[in-house]
Amino acid sequence: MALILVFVTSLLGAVVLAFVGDRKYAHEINIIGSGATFAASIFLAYEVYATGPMLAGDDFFFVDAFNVYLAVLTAFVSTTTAIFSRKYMKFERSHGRVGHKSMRFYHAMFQLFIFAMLLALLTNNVGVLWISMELATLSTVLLVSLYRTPAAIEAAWKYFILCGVGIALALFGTVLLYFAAEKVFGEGTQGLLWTNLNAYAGSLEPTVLSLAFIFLMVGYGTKVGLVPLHNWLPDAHSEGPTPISAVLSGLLLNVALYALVRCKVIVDGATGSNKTGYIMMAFGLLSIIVASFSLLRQKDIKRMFAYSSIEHMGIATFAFGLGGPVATFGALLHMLVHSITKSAIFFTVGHAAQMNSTQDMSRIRGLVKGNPLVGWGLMLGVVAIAGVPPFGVFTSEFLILTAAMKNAPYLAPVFLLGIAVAFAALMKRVMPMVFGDAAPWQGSLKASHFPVILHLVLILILGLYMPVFLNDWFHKAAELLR
Amino acid sequence: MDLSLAAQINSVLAALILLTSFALLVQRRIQGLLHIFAWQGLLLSISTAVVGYSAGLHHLYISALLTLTLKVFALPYILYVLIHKLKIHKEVEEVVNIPTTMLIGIALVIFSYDLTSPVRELSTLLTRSTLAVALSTVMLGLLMMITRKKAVTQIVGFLSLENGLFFAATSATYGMPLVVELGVALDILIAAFIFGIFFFQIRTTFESLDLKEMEKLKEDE
Amino acid sequence: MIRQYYPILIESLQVVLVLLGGPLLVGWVRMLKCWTQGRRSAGLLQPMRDVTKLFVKETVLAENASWIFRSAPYVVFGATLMAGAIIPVVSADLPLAATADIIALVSIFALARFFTALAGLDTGTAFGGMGTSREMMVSSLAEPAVLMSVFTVSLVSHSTSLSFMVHELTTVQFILRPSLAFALLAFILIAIAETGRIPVDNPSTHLELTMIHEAMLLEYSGRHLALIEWASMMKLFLFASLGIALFLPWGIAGIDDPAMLPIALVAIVIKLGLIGVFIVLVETGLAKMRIFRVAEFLGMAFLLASLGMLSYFILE
Amino acid sequence: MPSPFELVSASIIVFLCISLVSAILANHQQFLVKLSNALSAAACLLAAFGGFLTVLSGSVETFILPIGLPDMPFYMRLDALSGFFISIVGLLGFFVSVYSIGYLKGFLGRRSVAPLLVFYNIFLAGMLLVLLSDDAYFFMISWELMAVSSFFLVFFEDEKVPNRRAAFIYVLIAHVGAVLILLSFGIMAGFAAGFESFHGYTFSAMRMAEMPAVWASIAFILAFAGFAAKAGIIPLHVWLPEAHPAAPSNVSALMSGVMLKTAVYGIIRVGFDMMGTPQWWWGGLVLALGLVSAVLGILYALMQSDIKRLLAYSSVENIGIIFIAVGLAMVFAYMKLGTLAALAMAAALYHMLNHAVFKGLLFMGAGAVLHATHERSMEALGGLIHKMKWTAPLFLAGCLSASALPPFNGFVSEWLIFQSFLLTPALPGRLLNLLIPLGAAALALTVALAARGFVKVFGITFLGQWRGRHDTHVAEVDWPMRAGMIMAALSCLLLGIFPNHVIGWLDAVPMSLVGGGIGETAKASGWLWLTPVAAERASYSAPLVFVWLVLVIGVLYFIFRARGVSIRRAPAWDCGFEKMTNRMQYTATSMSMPTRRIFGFAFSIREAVTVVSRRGSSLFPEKYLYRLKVRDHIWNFAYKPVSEASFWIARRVGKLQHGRIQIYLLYSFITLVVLLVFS
Repeated sequence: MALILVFVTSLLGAVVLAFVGDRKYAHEINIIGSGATFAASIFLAYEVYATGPMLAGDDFFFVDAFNVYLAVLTAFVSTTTAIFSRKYMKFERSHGRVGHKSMRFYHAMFQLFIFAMLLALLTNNVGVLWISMELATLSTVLLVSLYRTPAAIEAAWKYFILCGVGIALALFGTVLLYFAAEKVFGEGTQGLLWTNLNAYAGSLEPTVLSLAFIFLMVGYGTKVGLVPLHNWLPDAHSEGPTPISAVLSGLLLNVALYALVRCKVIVDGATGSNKTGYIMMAFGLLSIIVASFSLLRQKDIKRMFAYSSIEHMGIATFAFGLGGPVATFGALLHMLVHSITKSAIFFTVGHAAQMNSTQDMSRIRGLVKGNPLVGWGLMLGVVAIAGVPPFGVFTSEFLILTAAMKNAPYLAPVFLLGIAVAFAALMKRVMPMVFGDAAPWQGSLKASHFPVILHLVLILILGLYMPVFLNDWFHKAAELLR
Repeated sequence: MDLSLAAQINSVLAALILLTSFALLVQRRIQGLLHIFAWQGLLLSISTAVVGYSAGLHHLYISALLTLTLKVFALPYILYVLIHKLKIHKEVEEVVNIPTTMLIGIALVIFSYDLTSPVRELSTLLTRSTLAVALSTVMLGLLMMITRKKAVTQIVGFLSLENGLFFAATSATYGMPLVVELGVALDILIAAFIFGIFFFQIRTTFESLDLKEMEKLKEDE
Repeated sequence: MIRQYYPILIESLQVVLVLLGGPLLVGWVRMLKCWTQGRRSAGLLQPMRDVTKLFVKETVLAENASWIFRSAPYVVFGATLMAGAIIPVVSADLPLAATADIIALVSIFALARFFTALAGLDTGTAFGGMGTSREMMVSSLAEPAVLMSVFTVSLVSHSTSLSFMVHELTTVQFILRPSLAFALLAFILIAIAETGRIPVDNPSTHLELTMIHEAMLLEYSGRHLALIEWASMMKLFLFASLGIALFLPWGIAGIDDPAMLPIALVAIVIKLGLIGVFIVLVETGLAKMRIFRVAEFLGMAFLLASLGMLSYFILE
Repeated sequence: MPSPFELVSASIIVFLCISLVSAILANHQQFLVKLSNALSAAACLLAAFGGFLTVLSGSVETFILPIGLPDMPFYMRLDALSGFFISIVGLLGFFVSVYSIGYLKGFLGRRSVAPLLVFYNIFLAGMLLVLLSDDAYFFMISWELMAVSSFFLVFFEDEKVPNRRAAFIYVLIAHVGAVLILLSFGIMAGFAAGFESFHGYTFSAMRMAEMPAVWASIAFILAFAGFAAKAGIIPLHVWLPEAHPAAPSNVSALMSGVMLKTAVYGIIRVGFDMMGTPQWWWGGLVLALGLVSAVLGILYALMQSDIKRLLAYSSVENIGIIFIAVGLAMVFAYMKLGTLAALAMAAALYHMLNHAVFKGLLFMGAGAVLHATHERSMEALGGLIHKMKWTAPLFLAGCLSASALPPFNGFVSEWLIFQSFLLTPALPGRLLNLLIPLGAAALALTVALAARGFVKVFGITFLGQWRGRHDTHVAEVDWPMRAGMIMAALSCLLLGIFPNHVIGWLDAVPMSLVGGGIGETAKASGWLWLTPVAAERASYSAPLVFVWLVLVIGVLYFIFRARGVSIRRAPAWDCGFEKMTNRMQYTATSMSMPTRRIFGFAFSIREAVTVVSRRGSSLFPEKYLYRLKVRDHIWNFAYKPVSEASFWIARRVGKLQHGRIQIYLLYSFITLVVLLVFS
């Protein structure tokens, strides 16, 4: 029931907004739509929490601890983003950076994007998972190029091509999956249902699956933004409108990683080895190192945080590769806290950029003087994302690092290096932006503080106290993924 | 007809598809590129139909039809129109010269044969040799995207890559379930529209479809 | 009766000894010097006369001198006198000796120096600052050296409290230890520096460029100067008797045998006399060093002392 | 009567509440300064009292706070060790909070003090939490809470770019250190319970854990590196001389006085408590690094002309001294010499207490000078003793303690350390045997140099004449500031005069850690005599020294008074020099010139004399400009290369983001092929 609602609301929202277009209550509708989705997802979560994993729509949907929390997260962040984008986009509109056609397009696509991600998360069909991933990409491509600046178009094009190719490879992987499954389940959809594949993973052909995993890894890995497949990510995040950057790096990366992990489970089940784990660890470490060093020399504020997203996805990937209850727990938690924190950061960054009418960090100064809440929001957000307690990101990094120290101590130094460099880079850049005297050209604006504060409070709570149900979910999910 | 014959036909088609994708690599004129691409689509749909007929799977006819409409008529047409609208001059420009590309391509084909050999051993299908072809088509498509300079040629490469996927989907396995088929087709259609829009945007902002224009976003030295 | 007052008696005897001994020793040294240079000496008591003269003279104070400047002489005198009450001169059995062991003793001298140095800076004159700066340089090298050399002795005698050290050294039969030799050598060098004698410093000069200790005292006069002068004389005496107590203690009366005292008195007088001779020989033989040679001189002392302790740990 | 734990936790809650209130009442500055500081002072007293009781009774209290991860709540534990440190924090916190009431007035009207108050209280709470926490996760949280709050305090005056730079270096090193500690916890937790569950993270589990020697050593090294970074041990000290001057003085007092001690706490906790008995070379390592920091620290201090920088470097020195004692204690503990270990440990603890008090006092004094003159560089100060009648003697008391002169407190602890050196028997390992005498030598040198340094500080700042160009109006600071300093100075004296009571009190700590104590032997021959092991070995009677000095001085003074010879004031004689100006005085730089000559090898010195001459003729120069730049080598040798290297790598990595889409596709392609080949 709730399941249906989740999809209906978002899809309906898309359709309605497509018609509403640029009317002045479009933003409110957008908020209401995502809010409704969020509410529905809460119901869904409640059902799952009450009754445990459930199959629905003749096995087309499968909801368990692993994806339901991601679904709730997606709905939640999209709602707060909608709230943020209300004031943000109004500002952009009034400054003539977007026309009314693009506004219509923006709102519709936003909802469609949410729909695609939810579908990807909740479906049980590996094929449909692929399709919705593709849909998510396509629906955001034109949002990235919304401003029609050369840079924006270039970024969008790269995003489109790279992710298109990546996704295509993922499809090949899926085909191979089906190819292997077919011999067990025979013709038809049965062979694509994750539940079946997981249940009978043992009887699938290992060679085919390990071949398939490589394609899936490269394919979905491109969307996760793992080095060296990451090159689309900084461009897309830095050139699109900020709400889109927020959902891209807050949500889409998570969903892609989710898809990857789902596939990993099957492949591991078939091969019975942890080769996939090693591959993921390698990608994770590479991403951490490259991203953190790239952070050092950034000039564009959104680009910098895009790199930080790569780094954190690397951490999560590494942790999934590491395996074991604690590490997996940490990885799941990390996906959660990273998307909450990172989206909060992007909110503040968006406002900061609007206040100084530039994304060039050297021209942003003394935010606390201009708008204390934005300034402190950015500072605390960065402190949080840099993995400083008592914020939630630290919790996951704590678990992952300690687990790494036990299972792969020789890798811990590399990890440490990455974290240290990233920390240094972020702090070095952010302190002058937030503190010091305000820049003369700094304007004032009506910033939407609510989402930022909400996210920061959440992340703080998650650092100090974890609700029991969340804990259970993570444990269940960790069980599932071992 | 009996299975062996179907298998023979199928492997012949596979060979032809491989040939076409090589042809795409060597083709210098964009017009020709489009024609070859259309041919490839045609071959693809035929092989799908054959597999469907021989294995008696009727939903494969639908996907064959889809392929026909999309890959043989729709997409080439769209591209053709775009090329004319945007007055793209005819020559294809490549980063790596043709012979080298050819050699790399051949190497790739060998590589993918070697790669799929274990799979072929265990495949019980009449179409087992085709998996290698599909894989090499994918690889060649990717190669084409890497070695060409124009947005259009990249798209063509991308589409032929997708052809490879289709080929794998239909002939290596007896086609994916219909839902997936449809979904994939839909995605491709959307993609087609999007790159259509893109061509215009790029054209209006950069006055050309040359990818050299789009190398601004990078880490400054 | 005597028994129960014995500690007090011996202590007061000691204090009196130190108070008088200082000027006398200095007088003796000056006498010897005059003789060696073929001059008529002013007699053994001249230093004492100087001090008393200064006491009755009027005191002139620099305008911007603060209470630091005025209190310094008292602190210096008090500290030195306390040292005098601690170092066993004639008898190892000093009740107050336990107040401060040898480490504390060194830092009591340091306390005195600290205040002298501040006094040098207080008036804000160029020479005062110069004196302070140089004095602190000397002390910052001399203090560790003296600590090291006494450490060696205390390692040998398993104690840092002076009276026990003396007791230990006098009771156990004598064996020649390399560590002690090093320590003694170092100690002599340092004692010269600490008491501001040639070749490190020249107490009888007021030549701006060479003086160290005197430079800090330039502004003093009257009773303040008297106290400081007297204190520095006592210091010479004390270092001499410290050296005696540590390196040639034979003759010092052990724990409660008053009968030994007369002999001890004679012994100490002879020893001090000899030391005086030694000083004079050195001072007439050598010229004063350049200020930065002093650093090397003291560095060598420090090195020797450390070698002493090392050789104790490694060889013995 | 609430239990000590309740007292301490109550104070923590109060701190957190204050910081909240300060955030809310941000626009009632006047009122806020008084209220919040008064409250924090009270809370500090609570905490100090709680800690005091704990050590006194040697009791152990544990508590589990049911938050954090459901499987991993916050464990808390209050034992003698943490009690001792808590009482230090509370004590100094009390002085400083009282002081702050006056000090913060200086900011009113210029800028909002709300952030300072907020983070100040979080900082205090964080330190207490560090000392209370009993599991890895909670420890890390409190540790970073402390670090980050102090980071915000350091650049409270955020317009000044140097402050931001200082804060950046500080937070960076702090964070890296924290991660190192975390890794060491990771090892210990791994051996405690593996990673099938979260139960390995509690310290109690880690105590139980059986570790192979290699891993134990790795864990210790990691933890040591992390804590040393916080303690400011050379070569990890670079943040310290930057951060302490940048921070407001009341904060630098706390940072230098107690925050550094939490690092020592960590090392003792890990080395003695969680690891069981330390291995001998750990002790050697700690000892050696302690020596290096002590000597170099004081040498660098001597070179400074900025009061607060000088004090900061002197903190490096004192931490070094503390490490020396801790290292000795480790060695003795390894050799199962209970009493000696207890002696060294007691010395370390005592010196921490002393350093907390006198360094706090000194920073408060520096703050007072800053507050009165707005001048931090000694070159422009001088003669303040005439204008700041209270601050000067109080600061002098601090200087006397810092340069280890009897009867003040600094002396007692350093005396104890010397004793433990002299009592050292033959040790395992030739290296250690060499290290002991060298250590003694280095320590002696350090003490002497320290005295030299503090003569400089006091002499140049307070004595002589005003060195500034124009004589600014300088007024004595107000009563709250004086009160804070007076209390600190008094405790300097008392801690110096009654060592037996202090040692008897803190004896519970060594008792609980190394299974030995010196409380009994120390006061074996009465409260008057401090005899660490036996009267025959060594004895010191601070009360007598004090009484004697007072007596002699008093007697002489009154004799002269009675004789009533007049004192005449006259211009300074100075060998008959005339026209003395304040520019003729020795400056901080010239004071330290001999040391610069002697120990030149330890610094990178750049001297330059430029002749400014009229009409180009160099014959009649108008004036000589002398420029001197003294820096410690460490920065150039250790840190610059690292940062340059990382930027070099960053440039290389940047080339990945090449801009050409074909290249990107090529990456994907190659990745794919590579993976296919290697599987």
